[in-house]
Amino acid sequence: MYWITRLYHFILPPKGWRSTVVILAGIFTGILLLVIHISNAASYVGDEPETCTNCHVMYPYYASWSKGSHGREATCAECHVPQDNLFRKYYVKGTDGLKHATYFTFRWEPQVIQIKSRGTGVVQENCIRCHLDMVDMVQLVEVTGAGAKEGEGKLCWDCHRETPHGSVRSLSAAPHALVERLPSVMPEWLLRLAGHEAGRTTSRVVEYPN
Amino acid sequence: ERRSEAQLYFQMVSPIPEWEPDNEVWGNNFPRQYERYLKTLDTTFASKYYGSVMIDYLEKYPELVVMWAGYAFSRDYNQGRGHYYSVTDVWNTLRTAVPQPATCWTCKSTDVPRIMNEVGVAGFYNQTWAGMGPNIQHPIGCQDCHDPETMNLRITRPALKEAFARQGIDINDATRQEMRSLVCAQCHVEYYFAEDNYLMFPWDKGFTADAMERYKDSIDHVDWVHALSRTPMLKAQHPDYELYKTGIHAQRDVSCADCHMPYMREGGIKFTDHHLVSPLNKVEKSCMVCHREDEEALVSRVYEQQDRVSELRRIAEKNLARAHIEAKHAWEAGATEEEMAPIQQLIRHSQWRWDWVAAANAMGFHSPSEALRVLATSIQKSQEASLKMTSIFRKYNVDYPIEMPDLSTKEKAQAFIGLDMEQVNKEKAEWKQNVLPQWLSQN
Amino acid sequence: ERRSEAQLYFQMVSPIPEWEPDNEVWGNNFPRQYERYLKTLDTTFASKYYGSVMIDYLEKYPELVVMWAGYAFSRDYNQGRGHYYSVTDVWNTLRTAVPQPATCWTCKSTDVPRIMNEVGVAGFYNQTWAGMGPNIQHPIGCQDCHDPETMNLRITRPALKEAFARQGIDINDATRQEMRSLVCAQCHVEYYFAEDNYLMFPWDKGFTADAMERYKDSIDHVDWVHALSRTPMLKAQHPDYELYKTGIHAQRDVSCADCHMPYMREGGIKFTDHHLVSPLNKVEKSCMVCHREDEEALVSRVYEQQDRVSELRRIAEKNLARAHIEAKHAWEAGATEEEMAPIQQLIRHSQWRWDWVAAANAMGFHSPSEALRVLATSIQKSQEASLKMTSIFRKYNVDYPIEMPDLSTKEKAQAFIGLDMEQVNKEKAEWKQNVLPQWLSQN
Ligand code: HEC
Ligand code: HEC
Ligand code: HEC
Ligand code: HEC
Ligand code: HEC
Ligand code: HEC
Ligand code: HEC
Ligand code: HEC
Ligand code: HEC
Ligand code: HEC
Ligand code: HEC
Ligand code: HEC
Ligand code: HEC
Ligand code: HEC
Ligand SMILES: [Ca+2]
Ligand SMILES: [Ca+2]
Repeated sequence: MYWITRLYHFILPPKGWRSTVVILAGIFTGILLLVIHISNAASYVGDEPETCTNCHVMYPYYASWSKGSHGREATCAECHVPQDNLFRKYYVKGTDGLKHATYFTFRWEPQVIQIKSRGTGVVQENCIRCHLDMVDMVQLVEVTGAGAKEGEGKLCWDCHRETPHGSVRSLSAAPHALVERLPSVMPEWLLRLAGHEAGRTTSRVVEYPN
Repeated sequence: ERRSEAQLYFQMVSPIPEWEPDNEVWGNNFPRQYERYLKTLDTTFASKYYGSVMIDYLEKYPELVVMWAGYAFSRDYNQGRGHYYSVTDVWNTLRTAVPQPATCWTCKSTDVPRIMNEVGVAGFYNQTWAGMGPNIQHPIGCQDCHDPETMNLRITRPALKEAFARQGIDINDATRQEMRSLVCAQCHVEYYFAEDNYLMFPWDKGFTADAMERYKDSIDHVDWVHALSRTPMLKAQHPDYELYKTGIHAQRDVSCADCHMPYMREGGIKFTDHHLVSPLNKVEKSCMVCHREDEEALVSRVYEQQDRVSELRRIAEKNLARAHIEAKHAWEAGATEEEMAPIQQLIRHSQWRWDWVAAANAMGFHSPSEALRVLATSIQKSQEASLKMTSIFRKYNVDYPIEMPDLSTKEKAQAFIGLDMEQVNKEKAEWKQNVLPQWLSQN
Repeated sequence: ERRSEAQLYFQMVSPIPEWEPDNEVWGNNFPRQYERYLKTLDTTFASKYYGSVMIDYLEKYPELVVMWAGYAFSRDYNQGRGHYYSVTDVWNTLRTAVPQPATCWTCKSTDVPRIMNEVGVAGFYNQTWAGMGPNIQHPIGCQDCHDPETMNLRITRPALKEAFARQGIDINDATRQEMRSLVCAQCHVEYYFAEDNYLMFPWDKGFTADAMERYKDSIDHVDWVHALSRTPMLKAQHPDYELYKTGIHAQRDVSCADCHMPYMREGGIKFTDHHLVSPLNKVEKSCMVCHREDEEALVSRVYEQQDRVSELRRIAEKNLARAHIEAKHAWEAGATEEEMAPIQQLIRHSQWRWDWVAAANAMGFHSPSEALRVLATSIQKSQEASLKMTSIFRKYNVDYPIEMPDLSTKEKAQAFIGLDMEQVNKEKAEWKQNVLPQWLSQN
């Protein structure tokens, strides 16, 4: 009890400052909550791939994953989160989640997101976990994320370069910026009546009078 | 119509008139692209061999002065800068102190499509450079690559369309990915002036150095007669598109825009980076999208390839300067046209092949192995020319080896070929003081 | 622990003794690998330039005969076949009809480690080829690359270990991925015989053609003196590993085994394909795992690169044959050693550089741009030699150009350099009838 009182008095700011501190703390808590809210960090607790797409920066990865064979068989978390024990699972999930949320909120993300070394190790483990039967007989079974960095074997996706996100990857890898205008479905005579030059939109070349 | 939804994004603040040359007007509608476009004003970036800084090629490789004796390039030749400088640099270059046709402006300004629409294509080409001057006010920009109504990419320079048409290809059939290179191929290509200074691309027998050489031989094309070797020479100009076409990236459908105009994101909006510049200025956005190596590894691979090309390039230049000077001595000793003809043919082809790689930007990176192959054949041909000339020296009793002049600086080389640079510079200064201001006040 | 799981698989049906040369004994434990290994017997596959078929290089490129005048290679030189033929081909080649050291066997048989263990390394090298012959019974196989107890990869040829040690590198520190190339680098490398025929790799100044050239010059190494040009020559032999090291695949950590021994699948089990052969024989397993292009696109890119290298290679060969023949005439006209020395130096370096690319397998594919660069410098040097010789012909009043003999076939070329092939073939036939059967009956 004594120690609790001591602690209470220790953190308690000096008299004149109390209201300021309370207000500041309130602001910070508010910002924190806002950040958590905006980033939907809470959804990280689950395993649904859809939660990853809370952030539009994850769209290209979601898109590439969902179109491949793993899109039917393996969720994001099954690759990107440790599956060997619960403690590690939630530790990695938690720290990664907070980091991503922070980066996202402050727009720190680079154009080309690259997996970090811890993440590499986790994914490699998971590839082997699922495909153990297949790689059992070759040295691949011993390759780890850290080992591969030192040249101790190649990572699975050094060869399987398109698995699962494809080899062309960036935040803009699935661009919808410019959608080409398709030829009009309206009959040409109608367009002409309306004052449009027929076929105009498909021409790629300017014609000059000569 | 449901489709119009897709166009929502392009609802313009203020519609852009057809033929609008002013980039600012376009920029009102597309501030992101315009802002990045304005970055081409920046001349600070420098890589190992390129960048946006000015590089005086004649200073860097003085042999070029000898190789271009009798041609305006021996006065002045610089590494290109950003699109924003396209008109300024044409004003500045000493190459425009000799009479040039209006065709020179074709690849330099957004005013060109407008004027071509007014006076016709041939009508544009057959004017003079100086006569057209006052009409050219805007540097390269939106109008050159875009349809103002839809913002679709489109070809505004007829030479490209015509070159494809001669091969039976309708450029309207180009895919969208192809268009992302073809808009560049309007300008970043080898060209020549045909009758009445009509702009032509020499692709009728194919895109390679060898095929274009055959084509130019077949029409007896001559860009100038060399002042020392009296060879009917060819000049190659920036065959960027053609060399790129032989490389692995083109084969894998990577376009110019993929590397030089990568997508970028600002907030939730993706757009094309209109800061056209060396990709080594933005490796992360450009190369790393496809290559998961770190920046250092990627840049060092580029330099490694460029170093190889540079090594051969320098050999070729030394060979060629020597061959021209030897030929001069051969003529002076009394060699006949008949004796010199096969030698001149070798020099012509050798220099063409060297130029085909040297004039192309990127020091061969766009297709390292083709660049090296072509340079190697250039080396072989110029040495074969020197070899043949030894028989002439023997016959006419000229001491061999021929003593070479000091070509260690641009000035020495220009003095050697008898260029009065003081005069040339003076004329340019006068022109800038007297004529240029009038052009500028026209608009 | 996962490790032990992995090792479970390696519980051998019958343990393999240390130094076991017989592949069948290993094969009892590892039927999948052994079965595929036996496929190296197949000689049907042919690609554009390589494959497992026999290709008579002298027939294909008759200039080589002249380039190797005075050296056993001018008698016989074939494109390599599968590992299974390594011993047979050494028996067959006409190059072993001249006296050779036991060192020749080093890269040909699983018996080598066993014998080296018995008589020591130097003790092995300083015997004769013929003396060692009866002990060599098994072709290249498991023993050469594997530890029989753990099946880990290991280096069995001391020359590789020693070459790295001289650079201060302990090959025991090699990573797993490196080992997947280093086992090949035991044999697929440039080598030379030092004192007492000790096998050495000339890497002390670096791995490139230029660096090895400097190294060999520095120790005044001479493989043979050319019979026509009297040049102290260098022979390059299969610098596969060294050329590969300069290429993009090595830079991206792709190993020899990744392409030549890709994984294959049998049901749910993955294992390493021990059918060592051109990857063009299995593009789908080899290249296509990393490159998602169709087979045709990949193969055509390989051929495109090879065609470029082949073009320069042929130019270099014609230059070199000419230079040797010209030098012969120069000597005959009375040229002095002093006059010829700089010319010989150019010929020596030119041929070394040509050979460095030509002797390496894959026609440059392992590193196209380095191959092309090196060939281009070869071209430059041989032509520079010819150029210098014109002064000699002039001085000694020899007609120029020198008339070239007909080198259109291997036979004509061999006749030109004065090789009595009938005699050589007869001797070989006799040896095969009289000596070889004794060797075979020893085991
Ligand atoms: C709050 C927005 C957001 C959400 C939700 C999100 N991400 Fe991310 N993610 C980011 C940002 C921003 C980065 C870039 C961070 C960096 O470069 O370090 C990133 C990077 C990554 C990386 C590579 C960097 C590393 O640490 O290895 C992986 C893998 C990843 N995310 C997986 C996921 C998965 C799986 C989910 C769903 C469980 C997910 N992300 C949900 C924003 C998010
Ligand atoms: C089959 C396993 C697997 C699944 C399922 C998977 N990923 Fe990945 N992910 C990988 C691998 C492997 C990499 C590393 C790629 C590299 O470094 O080239 C990666 C990398 C990433 C990165 C970093 C970008 C990069 O290129 O390094 C992000 C972000 C990411 N994944 C998000 C996701 C999201 C979101 C999902 C689900 C929608 C998902 N992943 C599902 C295997 C997987
Ligand atoms: C959760 C389990 C799981 C994980 C983790 C996993 N896989 Fe798979 N993988 C599968 C299943 C199931 C299939 C079969 C899918 C099918 O046949 O459609 C498959 C198919 C494949 C295939 C063949 C089809 C293709 O898409 O190319 C490859 C290659 C592959 N996986 C590699 C990897 C790699 C590399 C990783 C790690 C980056 C990985 N896998 C992680 C379950 C997994
Ligand atoms: C694979 C990527 C890639 C592609 C595709 C590509 N380039 Fe390049 N380009 C480069 C690199 C790398 C350089 C060298 C930059 C340096 O050395 O600073 C370069 C240099 C240039 C330069 C000189 C830049 C400067 O700084 O002066 C020009 C001009 C150029 N390229 C035009 C083109 C055109 C036109 C195309 C298409 C026909 C094209 N490029 C296609 C990567 C590419
Ligand atoms: C209308 C003609 C034209 C078009 C179209 C054009 N260029 Fe250029 N480009 C030029 C000219 C002219 C210069 C040199 C300007 C100068 O030096 O004054 C140049 C310079 C460049 C440079 C050098 C920039 C620097 O910083 O040194 C790059 C890179 C480049 N262009 C790439 C491209 C690409 C990629 C495209 C197509 C997407 C393209 N260009 C389209 C005419 C054009
Ligand atoms: C087919 C298009 C085209 C035509 C026609 C053309 N140029 Fe260019 N010009 C370019 C491109 C592309 C560049 C930038 C690339 C480079 O510098 O290699 C350039 C660069 C330049 C530069 C800046 C770099 C330097 O060389 O100093 C000048 C000046 C120039 N051109 C002048 C001229 C003149 C004068 C003519 C007429 C004789 C002309 N151009 C005709 C396309 C063209
Ligand atoms: C040298 C050629 C070139 C010039 C000059 C140019 N653009 Fe572009 N622009 C492109 C290319 C290439 C694309 C990509 C089109 C595609 O992917 O289909 C593009 C795309 C666009 C888009 C579509 C959205 C996007 O970002 O992808 C807009 C809007 C645009 N440009 C505006 C402009 C404006 C405004 C200017 C003048 C300031 C301009 N452009 C000058 C080549 C050019
Ligand atoms: C849109 C995708 C894409 C972009 C952007 C791209 N590349 Fe590539 N690159 C490829 C492909 C595809 C290959 C062929 C090899 C393969 O299939 O993996 C390749 C091959 C290469 C090679 C091997 C060829 C050689 O010459 O050794 C290098 C190096 C390289 N790229 C560097 C770069 C650099 C530097 C940039 C940026 C300036 C770049 N790439 C941009 C897709 C791309
Ligand atoms: C990127 C894939 C790749 C790598 C890595 C590679 N090679 Fe090759 N190799 C090839 C190709 C492709 C050929 C040409 C085959 C042909 O033309 O049929 C070839 C040809 C060969 C040949 C001649 C094959 C024949 O049919 O006669 C030999 C021997 C060889 N390589 C050895 C090696 C060695 C040793 C290494 C490592 C030091 C290596 N290779 C690394 C792809 C590779
Ligand atoms: C003990 C020496 C030795 C080792 C170790 C060795 N090779 Fe060879 N290799 C040879 C010899 C000798 C030949 C030619 C045999 C002949 O032609 O009789 C050869 C031939 C080949 C061929 C041509 C096959 C064909 O069908 O034409 C290939 C491919 C090859 N080796 C690749 C490799 C690779 C990859 C490795 C390593 C994984 C390797 N070799 C290790 C000595 C060796
Ligand atoms: C350092 C290892 C090494 C040494 C030492 C070596 N070889 Fe080889 N040999 C090879 C390799 C690797 C190949 C296959 C690659 C090739 O043919 O280029 C080969 C191929 C051969 C071939 C088949 C192809 C042909 O050239 O006809 C013969 C025969 C041969 N060697 C004979 C010899 C003789 C004789 C000697 C001694 C003078 C010798 N080897 C010394 C490694 C070696
Ligand atoms: C020219 C070198 C070479 C020869 C000869 C060779 N191997 Fe291998 N072997 C390898 C390489 C490389 C690996 C892959 C090892 C790794 O990735 O760590 C391998 C792997 C193996 C493995 C591990 C499982 C697998 O498939 O990856 C076994 C078992 C094996 N070899 C058995 C044999 C047998 C049996 C022979 C004789 C018939 C043999 N090897 C001959 C180079 C060789
Ligand atoms: C050195 C290259 C390499 C590495 C590293 C590699 N693989 Fe593979 N993998 C291959 C090749 C080659 C095949 C195709 C074999 C065949 O089809 O015969 C393959 C096939 C597979 C398949 C079957 C694919 C199908 O289409 O059905 C799976 C699953 C797989 N690998 C998983 C993995 C996993 C998991 C790892 C990492 C532990 C891994 N691979 C590492 C080269 C590699
Ligand atoms: C283990 C993976 C792997 C294997 C197996 C592989 N490559 Fe590559 N390849 C690469 C990488 C990595 C690059 C460098 C470009 C990049 O980063 O994408 C490359 C580059 C290339 C290039 C571009 C360089 C050039 O010279 O133009 C070609 C072509 C190529 N590979 C062909 C092949 C062929 C053919 C094979 C099979 C004989 C093969 N590759 C096997 C990974 C591989
Ligand atoms: Ca520039
Ligand atoms: Ca072979």
